[in-house]
Amino acid sequence: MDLSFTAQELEFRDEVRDYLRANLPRHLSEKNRKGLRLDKEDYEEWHDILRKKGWLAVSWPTEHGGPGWNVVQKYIFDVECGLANAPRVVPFGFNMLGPVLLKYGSEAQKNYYLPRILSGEDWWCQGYSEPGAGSDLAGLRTSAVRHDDHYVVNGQKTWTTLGQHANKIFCLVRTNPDVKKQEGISFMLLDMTDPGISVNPIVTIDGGAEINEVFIDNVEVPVADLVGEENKGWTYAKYLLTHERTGIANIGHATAQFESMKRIVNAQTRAGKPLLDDPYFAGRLAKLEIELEAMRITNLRMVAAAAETGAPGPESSILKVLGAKIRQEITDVARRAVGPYALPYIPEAFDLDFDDPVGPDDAAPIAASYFNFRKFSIFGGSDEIQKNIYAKMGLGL
Amino acid sequence: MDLSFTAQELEFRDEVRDYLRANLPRHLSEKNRKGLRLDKEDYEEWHDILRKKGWLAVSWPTEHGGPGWNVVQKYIFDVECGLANAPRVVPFGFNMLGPVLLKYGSEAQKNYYLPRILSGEDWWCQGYSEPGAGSDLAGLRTSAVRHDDHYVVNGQKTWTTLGQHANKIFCLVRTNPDVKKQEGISFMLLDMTDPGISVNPIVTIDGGAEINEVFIDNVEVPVADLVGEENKGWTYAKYLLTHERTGIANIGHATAQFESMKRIVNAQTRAGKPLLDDPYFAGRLAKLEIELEAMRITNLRMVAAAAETGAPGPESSILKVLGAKIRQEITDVARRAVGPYALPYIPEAFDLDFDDPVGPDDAAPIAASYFNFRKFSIFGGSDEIQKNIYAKMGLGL
Amino acid sequence: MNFNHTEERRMIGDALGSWLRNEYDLDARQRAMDEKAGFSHKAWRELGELGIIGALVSDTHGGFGGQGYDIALVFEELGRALSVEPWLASGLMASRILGECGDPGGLLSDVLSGETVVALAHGEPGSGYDPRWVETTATADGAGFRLNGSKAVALNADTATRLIVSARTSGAVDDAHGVTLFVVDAASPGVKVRGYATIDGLRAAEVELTDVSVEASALIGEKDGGLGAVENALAAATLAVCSESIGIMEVALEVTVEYLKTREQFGKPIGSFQALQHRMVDVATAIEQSRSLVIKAASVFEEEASTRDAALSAAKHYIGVAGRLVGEEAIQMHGGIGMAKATPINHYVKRLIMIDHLFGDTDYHLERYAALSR
Amino acid sequence: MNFNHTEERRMIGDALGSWLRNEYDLDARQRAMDEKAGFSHKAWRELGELGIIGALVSDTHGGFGGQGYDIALVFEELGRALSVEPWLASGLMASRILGECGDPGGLLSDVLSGETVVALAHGEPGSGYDPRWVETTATADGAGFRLNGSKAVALNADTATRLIVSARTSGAVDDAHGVTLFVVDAASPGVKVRGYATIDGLRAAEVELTDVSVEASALIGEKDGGLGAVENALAAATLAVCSESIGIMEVALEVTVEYLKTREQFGKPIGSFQALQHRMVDVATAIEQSRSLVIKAASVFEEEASTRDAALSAAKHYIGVAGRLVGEEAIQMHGGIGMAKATPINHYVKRLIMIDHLFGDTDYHLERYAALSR
Repeated sequence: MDLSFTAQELEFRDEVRDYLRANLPRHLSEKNRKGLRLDKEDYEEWHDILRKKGWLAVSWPTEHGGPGWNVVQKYIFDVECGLANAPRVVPFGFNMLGPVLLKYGSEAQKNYYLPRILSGEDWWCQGYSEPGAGSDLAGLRTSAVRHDDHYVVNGQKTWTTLGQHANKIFCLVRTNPDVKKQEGISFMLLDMTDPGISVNPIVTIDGGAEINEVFIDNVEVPVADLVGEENKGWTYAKYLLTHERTGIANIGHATAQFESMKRIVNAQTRAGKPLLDDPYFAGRLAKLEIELEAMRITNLRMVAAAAETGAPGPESSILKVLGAKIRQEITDVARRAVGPYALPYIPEAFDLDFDDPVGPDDAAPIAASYFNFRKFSIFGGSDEIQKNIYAKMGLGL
Repeated sequence: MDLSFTAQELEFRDEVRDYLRANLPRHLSEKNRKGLRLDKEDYEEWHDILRKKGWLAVSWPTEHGGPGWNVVQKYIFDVECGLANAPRVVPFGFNMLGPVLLKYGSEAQKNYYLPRILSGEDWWCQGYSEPGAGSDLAGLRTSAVRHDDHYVVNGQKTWTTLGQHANKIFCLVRTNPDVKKQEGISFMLLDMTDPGISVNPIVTIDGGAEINEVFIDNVEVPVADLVGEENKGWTYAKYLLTHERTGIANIGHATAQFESMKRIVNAQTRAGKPLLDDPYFAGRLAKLEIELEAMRITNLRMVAAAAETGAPGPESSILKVLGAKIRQEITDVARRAVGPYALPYIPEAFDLDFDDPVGPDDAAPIAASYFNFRKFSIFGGSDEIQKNIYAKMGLGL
Repeated sequence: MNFNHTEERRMIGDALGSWLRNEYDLDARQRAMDEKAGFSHKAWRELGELGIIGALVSDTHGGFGGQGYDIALVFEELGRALSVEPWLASGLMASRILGECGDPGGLLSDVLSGETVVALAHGEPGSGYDPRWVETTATADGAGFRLNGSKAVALNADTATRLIVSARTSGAVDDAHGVTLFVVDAASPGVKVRGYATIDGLRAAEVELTDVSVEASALIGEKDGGLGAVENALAAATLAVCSESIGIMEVALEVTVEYLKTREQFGKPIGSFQALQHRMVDVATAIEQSRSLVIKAASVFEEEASTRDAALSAAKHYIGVAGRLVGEEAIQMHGGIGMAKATPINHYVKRLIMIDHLFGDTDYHLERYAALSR
Repeated sequence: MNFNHTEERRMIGDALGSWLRNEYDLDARQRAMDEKAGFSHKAWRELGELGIIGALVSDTHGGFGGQGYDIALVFEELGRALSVEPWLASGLMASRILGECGDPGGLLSDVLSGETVVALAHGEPGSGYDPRWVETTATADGAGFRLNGSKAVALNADTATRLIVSARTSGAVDDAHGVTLFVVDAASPGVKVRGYATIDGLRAAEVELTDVSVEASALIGEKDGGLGAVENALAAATLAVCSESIGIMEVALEVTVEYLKTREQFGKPIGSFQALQHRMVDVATAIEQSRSLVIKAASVFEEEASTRDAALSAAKHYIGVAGRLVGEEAIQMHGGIGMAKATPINHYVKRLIMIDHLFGDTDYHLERYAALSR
């Protein structure tokens, strides 16, 4: 039993760490550390930096421009990026569509799309959820009807994260309405610049607008943009959802977020006494730190198992739930820490160069983050769906 | 809005209080206060005392020997008995079968059985649950087959509380196996002295033995001992279970139990400091006291509503769950309070005259109570069943 | 024993309830928030005319109510509508302080009619939730005083024409004795007010006081003896937000149950899934228990401060926990749609959670309860 | 990174596991409990011969293991079988103290073989969970000492032939310095041992010491410097019961899941009800997290005391909470049958819950963790 990384792995970690220290722009890490919002330029700047280093499409094989890392390396990279408050790589092209094309795409699709993902020429978003198909993803209704060499697609997608920046969307669509719902779904690639596609932002509870509704009105999709076989889309969708689940708990980001929160907590006094002298508050913080450390080890155990067996088991569902809960709890403790100063909502304070804060440093986005982070237990398979999965796959119920 | 009782009600409360002060034997209240076990003589002694006063069968009308109280009076009596650490009246005859006979029994049954319940000549127990029919009570299999003027009953009942003291058992039995399960059940009165009935104690997690299995082997039951109509037993069973639910949270006993626990807590020091100086412990105690007070008001609200409308609504399910939880939590705080002294298990310490305790006063039964009290969320309709009911009846889900 | 309000109170509640239902849906609320003041002066005056503000103050102090049950009744209705008008700041706290301490400027009747908005500027950047912690000083200056200090997150202080400012005239920074109250014109030299929206739809402000001169007549109540009136006002406000939470939680429950009944996934209403059912029962239970504690707190509101405050702390602590449960479950059960600002539930949840940050959070009140109940 | 035990440890674990599976079912356990000692001397000696006790002590101290991972591995297996033998008292705490402090009486080899049972008598009626609180005194008496005081809930002290007694030779009642350890013959005049069963199946005793004379040679370790060895032994015991809890919780999960699959109500296995499914996932999650914290605590067990103790407190706190969840849910899901002593689950739950009462409960360890991690 040995919880530490091997010398080789530690060397790799140090390489990543050094690289991030030298190359991660401070204005990006500061935005993340403070919980501020990133814009399109921020993401692209970070993508450009990683691309130069060859670390952008981490799960791709070397022949397509990936670094060829193993499970542990990918995990270490994830964690280090999180700890360094690096922006996340927008996953839709690099970590979702890419692996699907690599496994199920035609040679033509791979040759055309993968380089465009890597170069940033195409910015992809995900067309999975629909207004009527959330947890019941397979209940989707967007239809694709074949006409000669193309499909005509009609429907609506929703919760499309960062869809406002995308020029491409991969969609699950119904190609056969007459069979069991999972068996009539296909996986297609659509062009967002098509006049039949319109995007509406959804303003969220925290006042942010990074998710969208996407309306699809008579959009023609060439048969060449069908991925794999018609009506086999559910298989590809599931592959996408369970791919690379070792990073699902976001331990690096959670740890960085915890450290940011702790910094805020440490700076608070109430009526002349350090906040941490309040035993209830100290207890809250300690509990969370313990839960976080437990999750870190639980995640390592899963990575070690995946490194041995090649694929993470059903415990990735547990980690999804834990990861969401812990990140939510961190925002909860943070909002408590600043007391009445959780109340002010000053939109300009979400900009990095805002220099006239109300209340304690970094207090401005705290309440908004608390509300925004509710999404972690909803998106990517809600807690309820994860528990259904684990009850079945993990416990055999 | 007025949370206090009327002058009349207060007068009644004082009457009950004075009566209990003068007539409740100290050895009985001490057993209850300390959480010790009551034997048959203890119950009968208390029954005798209440019988003399006319307060034994509190839900019966005056013509059958009840006191003729209204909802509020019955509630006050319940609470005061609990606060005084009086033994509970063994409910099976007085508060369960009695009301069923009053509503559904034949004149002959009323005339024969009610006096015998009241006099103590018959000690009843309840034959509802079966090994295969717990939460799914209607799934019971004990069969009763009609032969001329009698039924022949075969089967097994379980979780029969205090069945070892009883000479009578009322049972739900299946008289028609060919219809929807609720529609083939009858309600019958069996004689425990019949040689076909045998009783086995079930030793419980705390080492106690107040519940039993009851085996029924070819017992002949005269048709005269069928209550109401054949195959209508489910209606009577439900009536019994929902009757007099205003006392379901046991607020009086819970409050007395809380006070006993608080007395123990107040006496504890750890490493020279009062236990209550520990903020975590003080917080636990405060939370529980708040929850208890909330439940008291919630219960009063239900009593007031029942007094207006004649019957408690579905919120009695909430009170059942709350009452169980709070009584369990009290034992949990108590076990924490005595620290390592929760461990000793000295069977003699369950006797009132045991005078050589280990550790703090009254510590002996604490851990056993903690385990024993797990039953509160299981018996009488488990938490899960109550939540199913409230989801349907209270929330319309 | 009777859990019905008196006839008179029911009439107030009905009047308020039907006005809000007719005039104050979430769109109207948004328009109110979009006004410069962050609330609707028109609504405020209309509700003043209806007597609702007056119901929050006793008849000896110029109103015609002001008891615990009055506050509970009014704020529960306000919670259901998420009214953003200056109820807490002006309608409740300022009016009760003016009523209790005397009202030399003759402000109270205009406050109760909704004509004038007065705000309480008491909490400070360093005070947390401790009402005794007052660093702001008032030093004698001829016949009057000179005020210096900072006040934090003062509700509606950006719109109020007058501020009730607490300042230390003697004692250590956390002494109960030595706090004095002044009525300060918000336009006085040296008063700097920085207003902002709060995340739950209200307005508040940071108030900087730099050598602000006030005359002796600005002092209200007794010199050095002002804290009691502030604590009384905070007690009223605590009861108010607890009651407001009840209204909010009831709506959250209703809306969520309705959603569970209508939203279908996997071919059936999601409300038919047992895991969600049981969690909704827990939510409903927490609301019933919360309501009971608020009834209790209202019932002892006129008793001595230690009794009153123990009951208030019990309620506020419990609602801090219950509010979080109810709010978070409401969003989780709504799923993605619950995250959208256009979905009504999110406004309710934001207010519900942020009430934990007003007048002492759940930890503060648990600690206070434990101390008061020992 | 590797979460597999070494080959050597796996062999120990397999030997212990298969011995327990073959020789020690719950009936055998009950028979052991029914013996006068409250455990099976035979089993104890056999396991001693198998080397399992020796695995708990380092080679420099007479054993051949004794690291955090050794303790974790052995006690997880013991937890699965609910072994009632004197593992904590004699096998772990006494043996490690003798190893650390020196073993003038030459007891250790007999302790490790299972021939002799030695118990630690350290905790006192007034100490709660604080290891520093020692009221028992040892006063110089010629070349030896005279001991006076009371020791509380000393595991297996009713059977032990020798007791390791801590007593204060200097300092205030809660000083770290000034505690001295003595090996005391249980049959010495003035030693009164009152043994009793514990609710979770073990044995313990109250020990009264009245003018108990011991020779100078009875002192082990350094005069005034004995607390460190006690704290080290308690650290080992804390890791042990955390690991034992993991074994117990795993069994509780397995047994409960199995019950959920087979028990039918309403015409289907109750494990098909979503509310129970989701709760079982919470249970499983709590177990996974507990296991992770125990691995962590084992991994830093040889590091400096503050690092070791922070990790132990994290684990013990968390397991106090998780154990309660797992235990209470296991009974609740079993329904009535879970209340019956004849149902295996109840023995597991009793032990699991009572572990919270050994070596510091969940509150104690949260507080200690918060203090150590600041």
